[in-house]
Amino acid sequence: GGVDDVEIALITDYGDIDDESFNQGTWEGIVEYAEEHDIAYAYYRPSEVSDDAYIEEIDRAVRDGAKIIVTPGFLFSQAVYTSQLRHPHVTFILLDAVPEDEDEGVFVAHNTVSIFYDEHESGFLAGYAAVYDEFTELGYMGGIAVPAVVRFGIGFIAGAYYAADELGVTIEFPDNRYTYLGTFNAGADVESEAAGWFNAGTEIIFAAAGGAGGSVMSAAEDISAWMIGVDVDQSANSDRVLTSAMKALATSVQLVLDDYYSGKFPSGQTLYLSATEDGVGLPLENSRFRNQATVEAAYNAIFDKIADGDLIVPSNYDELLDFFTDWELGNLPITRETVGG
Amino acid sequence: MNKLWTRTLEAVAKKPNAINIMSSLLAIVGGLLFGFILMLIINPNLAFYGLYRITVGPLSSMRDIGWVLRNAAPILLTGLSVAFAFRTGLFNIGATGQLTVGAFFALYVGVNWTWLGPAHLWVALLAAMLGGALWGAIPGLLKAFRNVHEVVASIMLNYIALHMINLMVRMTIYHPDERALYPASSARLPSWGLESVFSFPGMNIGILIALLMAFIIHLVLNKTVFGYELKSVGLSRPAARYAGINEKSRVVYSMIIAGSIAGLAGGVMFLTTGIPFRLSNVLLMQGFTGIAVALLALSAPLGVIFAALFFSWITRGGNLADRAYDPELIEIIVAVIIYFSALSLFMKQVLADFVKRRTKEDVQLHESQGDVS
Amino acid sequence: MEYAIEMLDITKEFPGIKANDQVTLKVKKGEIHALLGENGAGKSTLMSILFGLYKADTGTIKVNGETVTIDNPNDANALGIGMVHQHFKLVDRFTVTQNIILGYEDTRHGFLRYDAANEKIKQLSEQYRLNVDPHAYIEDISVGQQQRVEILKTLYREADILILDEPTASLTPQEIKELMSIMRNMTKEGKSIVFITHKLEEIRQVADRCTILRKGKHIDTVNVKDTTNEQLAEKMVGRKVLFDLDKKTAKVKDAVLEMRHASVLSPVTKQQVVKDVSFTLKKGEILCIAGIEGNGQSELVYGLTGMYPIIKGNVTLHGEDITKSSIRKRSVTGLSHIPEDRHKHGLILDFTLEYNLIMQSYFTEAFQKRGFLKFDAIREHAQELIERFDIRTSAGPVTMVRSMSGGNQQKAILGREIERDTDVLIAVQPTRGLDVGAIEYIHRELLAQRDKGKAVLLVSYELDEVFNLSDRILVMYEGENVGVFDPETITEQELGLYMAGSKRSEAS
Amino acid sequence: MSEIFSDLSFAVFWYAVPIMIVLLLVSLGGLMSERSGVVNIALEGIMVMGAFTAATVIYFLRQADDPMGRQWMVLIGLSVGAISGFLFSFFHAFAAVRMQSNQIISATALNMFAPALHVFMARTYIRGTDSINIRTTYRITVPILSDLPVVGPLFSNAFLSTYIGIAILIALTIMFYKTRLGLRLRSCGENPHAADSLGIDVGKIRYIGVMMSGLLAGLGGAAYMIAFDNDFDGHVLGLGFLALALLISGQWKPLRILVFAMVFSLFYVVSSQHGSIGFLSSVNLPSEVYRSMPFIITLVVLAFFSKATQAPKALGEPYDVGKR
Ligand SMILES: Nc1ncnc2c1ncn2[C@@H]1O[C@H](COP(=O)(O)OP(=O)(O)OP(=O)(O)O)[C@@H](O)[C@H]1O
Ligand SMILES: Nc1ncnc2c1ncn2[C@@H]1O[C@H](COP(=O)(O)OP(=O)(O)OP(=O)(O)O)[C@@H](O)[C@H]1O
Ligand SMILES: [Mg+2]
Ligand SMILES: [Mg+2]
Repeated sequence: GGVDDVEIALITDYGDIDDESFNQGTWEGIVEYAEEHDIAYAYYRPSEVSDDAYIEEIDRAVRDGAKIIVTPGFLFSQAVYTSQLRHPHVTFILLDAVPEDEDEGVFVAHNTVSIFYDEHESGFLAGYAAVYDEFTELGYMGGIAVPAVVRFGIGFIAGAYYAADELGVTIEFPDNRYTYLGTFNAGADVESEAAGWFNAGTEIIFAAAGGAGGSVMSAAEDISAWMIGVDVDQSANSDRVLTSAMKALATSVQLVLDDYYSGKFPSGQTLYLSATEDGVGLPLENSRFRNQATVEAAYNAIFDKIADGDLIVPSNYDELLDFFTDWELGNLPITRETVGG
Repeated sequence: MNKLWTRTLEAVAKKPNAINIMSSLLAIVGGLLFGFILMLIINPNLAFYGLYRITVGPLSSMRDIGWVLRNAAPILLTGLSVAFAFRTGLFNIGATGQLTVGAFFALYVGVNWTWLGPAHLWVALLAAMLGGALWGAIPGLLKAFRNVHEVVASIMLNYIALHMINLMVRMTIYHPDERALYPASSARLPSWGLESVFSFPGMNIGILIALLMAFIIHLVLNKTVFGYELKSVGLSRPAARYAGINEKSRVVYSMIIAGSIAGLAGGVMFLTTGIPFRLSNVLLMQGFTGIAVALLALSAPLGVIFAALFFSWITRGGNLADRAYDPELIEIIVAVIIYFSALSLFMKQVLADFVKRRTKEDVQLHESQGDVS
Repeated sequence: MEYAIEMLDITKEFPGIKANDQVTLKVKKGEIHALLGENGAGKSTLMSILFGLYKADTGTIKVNGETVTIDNPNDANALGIGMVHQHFKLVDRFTVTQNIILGYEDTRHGFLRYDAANEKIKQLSEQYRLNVDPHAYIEDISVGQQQRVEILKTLYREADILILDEPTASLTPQEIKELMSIMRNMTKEGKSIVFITHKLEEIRQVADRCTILRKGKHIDTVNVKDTTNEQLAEKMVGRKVLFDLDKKTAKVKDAVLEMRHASVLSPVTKQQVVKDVSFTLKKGEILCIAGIEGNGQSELVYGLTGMYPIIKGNVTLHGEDITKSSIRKRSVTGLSHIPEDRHKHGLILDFTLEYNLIMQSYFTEAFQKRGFLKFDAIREHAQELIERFDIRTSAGPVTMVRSMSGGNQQKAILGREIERDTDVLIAVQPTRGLDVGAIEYIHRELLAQRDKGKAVLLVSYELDEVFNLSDRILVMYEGENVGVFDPETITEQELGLYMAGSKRSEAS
Repeated sequence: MSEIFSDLSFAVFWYAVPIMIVLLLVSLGGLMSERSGVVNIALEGIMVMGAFTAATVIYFLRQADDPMGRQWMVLIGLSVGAISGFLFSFFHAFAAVRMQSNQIISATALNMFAPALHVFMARTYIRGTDSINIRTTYRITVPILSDLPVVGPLFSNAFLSTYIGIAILIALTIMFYKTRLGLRLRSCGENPHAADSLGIDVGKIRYIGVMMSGLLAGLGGAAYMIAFDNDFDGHVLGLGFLALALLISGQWKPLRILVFAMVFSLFYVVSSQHGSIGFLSSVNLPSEVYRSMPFIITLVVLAFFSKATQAPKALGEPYDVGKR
């Protein structure tokens, strides 16, 4: 069949490459890099969410000549585990997960690298910046309580209260302003829920909820409140996006691609990209802070602290509790049941 | 030759089923033709390749056939569920909800009750049916005793199932990857060697279970007293009542059975690994596909087998034609096929007329020959 | 002499049957022209063609001498032809007015003008003494009134040629009398009427001339005065019809079915429609429940058979109390039931004949083994009944019942119920809408059952049927038993008084 | 107390009303079709079609960087949605009326067709991806009216579709009960043989019924997309089926449908805003429970209040003259 060859392939877990999240970020990275070095690239949509379908799609990419296959999302752990062994001459970049088999356990083969991001740091920076931008009533809406989403939330809480303590202001971020929507899909119910919060005084919502974030955006627009995007820089989607808690999907993929083509592929490694590696952060240039200067200054300072390891951001509830006691942030108003994870 | 042709036509003309089947086939051909034209319009150079992939692709390797069979299993069951309900005068638009509940019951048992040993899988499957039955019973009871329209009840229950099962999964068998845990190995559908036959790891005995179910339902509907009663109620409630049939209880039973079949679909789908039961707020589409399957099969249990296989086959073809044409194109084509099959009455007329004409002509032909000799 | 209608050499073929074959019908201005024929003779078809519902394959139609084409009811209306259909064509959930104006509405600024319509309807219904309430909903009024609404439809459209297809089939004697006088009034106004009926007496009373059809063919057109009922019947059926059924004196034996002070509640109207009725049914007799339709007869039977609940009193069958038993229980204990509504209750129209013939017995050893149906037995059983009750079908046991003619559908039910050979046979309106041939047949069968020592409970609204068959007559009025009488001693007039409620006997 | 009131009034006027209007429009569509005797479970698909076309035109209009006022784009979007729904439903009408085919099959086909077409078109011709993004706020505040005492809230931060919807409800109800078309439409759903015998063209009336339902469902789909799904990806999350449910719950009567639409959307919104409505915000149930609340409540209501069904007597029967 007259279908042209491919060198770099992206496989989507589900949804499309415009999910304003994982697929999109990764895809943009690939496109930019490939165009630059003009390398053939394409993306594949599996027929269903199942290991078989993923494996098959990977096989197809290989058949089409793919040398590097990028698989964003934890749903791929089994599929990549299997494929890295079946295609030893193909390179796999697995984001947010490690190759793992039900029975055999974890194994990152020589032709694979898996990349994790310290979402909690990203969330922390978002909360910190928001409070420095004089937001005093905050809320968090996660999609579903998957580890990454939980880490975003925990970081966000920590950052917000940490900043409040620094500034000596009191903020409203109660238990019933932290929730998981139970979905990553946009919908009237999500928009309505967010609008409800805004109407009841919440000034800004951090939405780590994929497509559902779009509904929070709509609500923010309707009521001219603010929201914080996630994963990728979402400032373009709406002028109600204050900033975005990014994971440097694009850049990290590009880095690894670069390594690959310059023969320095981090074979068999598992990378944890944090502030230190510029793996997470906020897009200052595209942010809409009301007091840009102050926030930027504060942001850079705290960012370096985290990057240099002078400030350890909590990544689960226990650490969050300790974080509160260590820094004497008073008692944590948000319960373990609510945060979960 | 001509004679043979005529004789077959006559045979067809005599058998209404044959006419039905032929009209369904006609619909399929029409739909594919439409699709081909569409492909020509969109991208002429790939059209033939596309058509080839769609039609022949799914049969080109054992592996592909394996795919077709595996994905046919759940829609065969949901289709069966809908068809069964139709035959008893009920529209089971709630198959998707029943499927969801069935899936949860199956997974709950499959994950936790490992002590069951060899019985584990079968108990899990029964649990699936139980869950579906439960969810089917509610609209059945509501219809029989509070005369709530089953369509309304089912639609509402679809959403209730969707959300409540998400909650149940979160509280009981949650895996942090936004899904339910996979069942213990003792509760996974075995492949009885089918895996190697089709060289397809995802292959299992799900399709066999579905086929078995189809035959059972066929028997129940057409050979048993119970089936006779159900059909009576389906065709005329007052008459059934006059005949001393407790039509209320029959309505409930029939929804329970329909539900349990759809529930079983949930078990067959998810009692395996590699296919995550994901938390989502979108209804599982297998339930709705079931409606189309049932209708394409004119609600005949055995017909459902073929309808389901066809659906799975064409869908597979769509995925194979991917990168030449978007798989959505196939969904469009399938929709068109369904639409044409809706015109079956018309098709039948066409066929019948055609058959008549052909046979008439033939007769005349023979007569004239008779005159000559 | 001028004709209002001339239908010449009309032929109409349906798949598998010639419903009309070269039929000719000529109706004079201002006459009442009867159309007579067996079930399935093609009467309705012929009239449907005249009214533009069907299109004739061949033949010509003239109205007032002009050759016309009638493609749809509108054309018919335009030509002043109106039709009252055998099966009423009314919208139950509409008011009388809505039904009448439908398709012929008068609007102002796009809005319906009910007020004007109501007026015109009032005026018409006074002129012809139809007394119907324009505001009443069809589902709330009696069959007789519905009939008159159908007539009003045609009058409202100023039709001067009326087709009445079996208008009397479901009317009470009183209503029939009224209808006849209405028809006479209309002919006085110069209208012409085609009158389809199976009842020779009615023809004799109103019709001037009569055209007879048999199996789709025109047999004869006669002056009613110059012909006897026997002649008419013979022309129609094609053989002699014996009107006097040689009815032997009943050999009454012991009681089987007893009802004591029973009251029945209608789940539909939530009304107590049968009040404190008592009677005893003995073997070897035909007890006939007479009365004007709607006085609780149907509900009484529903109470007996268990389709409606009995809220007071009790019923015993063979001395066994069945007041609370299920429908199934009663039928197996010995009740057979020929229901009033053969399409709603009696048959499953989309089942085959053989399936319909086991409706009451599919669960017995005869037809099932360990829950599986015995198809051979079912087939044989069907063939037997088809033989014995000569049920005419196109495809034997596998005929879809829907496609069978009314008469044969009724025979199927009769056969099914009689063949069960129970002690009690309940028959409600068993001959409604059937031709004299079929009626004769059914009457004979009922008598035969009685002579075999069965107890027969017959509900009928037709006095001649009542007198021809019954050994005792129980009259119901407003849900109560107003007296039990001996047909030998009581006169029709006297019975009429009881039925009308103007007389009660203490004997009950 | 007053705070709770303001919370509620916010919930009602900002969200319950727009959602109600969408459901109402679509249910009324169903009404037109089913009262004329044709089952229409294609509402879902027709909604998608309406939303898809509306999104497309607005998307391209916006390419030209809001050449006109937003409400004009909305108006055009709604019209296009309505028209496309009207045309799309022709296929259902043709199959169900002209071809006398099973009315559920052709509807199912439409339901499968619309989302596929959306994704296909969106990917191949519009944006290269599943969804068409026209995100911005389309709410409107009518100058003077919004200051009125009681009805004020109805005119601030509302959607154009709200007023259109209300207008349609009134017009339709009158048409339905007071005009010739209404009478004929209903007669075809109750007893087509009667209608036919009175010279009414049953086929024509049913075509009108089905295609009007298409028009309304398309309009409803567009209204939904504009209000709540600015990044439209070819799904209306079963709203069409919900509307069908409301139609049946409302016993095929416009005003009862209105009542059910109100009740449902109220519970829908209140349960989604539980976190921010005074007294409720203290009750802390899992979000899934809140999400299923409106459906459970509706079901319970039905269980207690549904009596003998008022379904049109001839609903779902293809009309053929021959049948006796
Ligand atoms: N629409 C139809 N399709 C097929 N056959 C029909 C149709 N209508 C009537 N017939 C057949 O044509 C014949 C004449 O029917 P028709 O109703 O005219 O008889 P009829 O004289 O009115 O009988 P009855 O006294 O029972 O009303 C019957 O055999 C009937 O089965
Ligand atoms: N005979 C009449 N005179 C005056 N107005 C009438 C008449 N019949 C009906 N109407 C009016 O027509 C309108 C529709 O009445 P209709 O009885 O059809 O409503 P409905 O039966 O309640 O409708 P639905 O079937 O939805 O319940 C009502 O306003 C009613 O008042
Ligand atoms: Mg919006
Ligand atoms: Mg007739």
